[in-house]
Amino acid sequence: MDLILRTEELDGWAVVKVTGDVDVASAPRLRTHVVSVVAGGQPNVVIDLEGVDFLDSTGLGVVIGALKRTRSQGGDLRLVCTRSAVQRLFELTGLDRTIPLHASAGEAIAADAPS
Amino acid sequence: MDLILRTEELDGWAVVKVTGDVDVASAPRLRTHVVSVVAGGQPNVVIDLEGVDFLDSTGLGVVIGALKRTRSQGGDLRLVCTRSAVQRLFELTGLDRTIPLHASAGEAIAADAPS
Amino acid sequence: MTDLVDLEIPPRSDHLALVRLVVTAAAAVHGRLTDRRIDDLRLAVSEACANAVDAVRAADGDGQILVRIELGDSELAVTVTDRAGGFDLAAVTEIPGATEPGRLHHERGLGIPLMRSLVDDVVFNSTGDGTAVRLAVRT
Amino acid sequence: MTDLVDLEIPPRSDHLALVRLVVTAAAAVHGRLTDRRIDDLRLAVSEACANAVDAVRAADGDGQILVRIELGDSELAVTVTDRAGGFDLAAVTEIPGATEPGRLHHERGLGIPLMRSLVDDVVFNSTGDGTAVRLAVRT
Ligand SMILES: Nc1ncnc2c1ncn2[C@@H]1O[C@H](COP(=O)(O)OP(=O)(O)O)[C@@H](O)[C@H]1O
Ligand SMILES: Nc1ncnc2c1ncn2[C@@H]1O[C@H](COP(=O)(O)OP(=O)(O)O)[C@@H](O)[C@H]1O
Repeated sequence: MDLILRTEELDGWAVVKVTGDVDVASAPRLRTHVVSVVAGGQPNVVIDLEGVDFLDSTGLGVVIGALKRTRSQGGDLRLVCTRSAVQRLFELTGLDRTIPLHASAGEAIAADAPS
Repeated sequence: MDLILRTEELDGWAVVKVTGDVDVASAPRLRTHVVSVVAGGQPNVVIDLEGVDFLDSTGLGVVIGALKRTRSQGGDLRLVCTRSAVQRLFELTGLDRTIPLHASAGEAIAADAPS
Repeated sequence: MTDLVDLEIPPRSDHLALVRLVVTAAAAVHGRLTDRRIDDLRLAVSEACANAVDAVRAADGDGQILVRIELGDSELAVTVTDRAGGFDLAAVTEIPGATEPGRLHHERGLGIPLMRSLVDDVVFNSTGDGTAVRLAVRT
Repeated sequence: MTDLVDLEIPPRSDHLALVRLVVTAAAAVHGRLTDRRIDDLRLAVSEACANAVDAVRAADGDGQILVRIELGDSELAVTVTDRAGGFDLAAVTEIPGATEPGRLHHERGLGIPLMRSLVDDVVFNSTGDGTAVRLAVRT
């Protein structure tokens, strides 16, 4: 259940593929990872949560932090998520209206920038 | 983790495919199932344990019982098992020498009858 | 009759995955909730345990955290108990609702509101000794 | 320091799968055993719990069964405790060895010999009150 993080480049975006449970124990690693991607000069980030079966409020906090960080650098954050247990958390908190969930990294990148 | 039992006919043998944990809670269902197959006039039985990740001593007892039952009806019992957690139990108890483990139902059926 | 499953873990966040497994497995034995309700309960319990771990560590305690699962006919309830000295629930600031723009400023403080939206009943019982949170899902 | 994970279950065999999950998950947290050693411990613990469930039910008891997991530096140990009145280990007939032809007559009585071959140390502590079996695997 260890968190596995793998980052790929796609059409000028960094796609961070997350596998495992994102909880209070593991979320700091995701935060550090995204921070270093943005600090490395890449403010356009997709977080791909397809390999995530569980995400808690700490994980949600990391996603909110990543959104603020990418936007403050002139970039954006997009999410890939079709797993119901994780989707549900975004819906319950209404965060899916601020950060839409996409079915694939390609779809996430192709999406219009939010107004 | 419920036990799923599915029986198919292959070259005149009944192949019982087992999925789930075979433990003291579920083994009685496997026993009943095999008993009814043999009682139904089919003494040649393959138990396919490829879908089994856990088998305890009760499960082993059911296998021993099935061997005695099929042989007493002039038939035989063959096992399919390549999963290490389950193989190990047969090795530790030495039962793999009495009831060899095969890699597939086809191989199990093609094997020579024990002397 | 209500079956009980009790679990006690050290106050460390790397044990939360174990608690989640136990909740899921106990719910499977119970067999009366849909997968979605089980996911919801699992998340609520994980949040409550994360708070308990935080509280024990902040209090410099090393007491275990107790997770009690009640497999009842009419509900599945999980109580998370710590001995971290308790807190004043009324004094905890509620974060802005989902539609409010203030939401984005909050990377923390989501736990308790989440628990309330995930399960049917949330009851906090906090004393000077510690806190018990009971999270119940009706069948 | 040795971390402790305690689990208490009702004396029912449909809870054994949960015990196995907890052993596997705790061993993952511990992180010092190979998958194969974990499988072996999981089986030994399941056998001990099955015996405890049998004993509680035979004694017409309804006491819970306690599973204590010690995550030590040099070993992972699991103790299964019941309050079923105990038994005389010396009086339990050992079944024939694997190579003996008598083996096939035994569909039961495999549990305790199995535990001994699966883990490094097996210690029974049985009193008039009940039985504790401690199963340890060295790291
Ligand atoms: N078991 C507890 N013991 C002590 N304080 C707690 C406990 N649970 C929650 N709290 C307090 O309530 C606050 C809000 O909790 P929560 O809504 O889960 O958000 P977060 O944990 O992200 O701060 C915590 O910051 C903490 O001060
Ligand atoms: N916790 C226990 N309490 C009482 N009796 C026990 C306990 N564990 C084992 N025993 C006794 O030891 C016998 C042998 O156990 P075991 O080798 O596991 O085989 P089996 O459970 O198949 O009989 C049991 O039948 C039971 O009489």
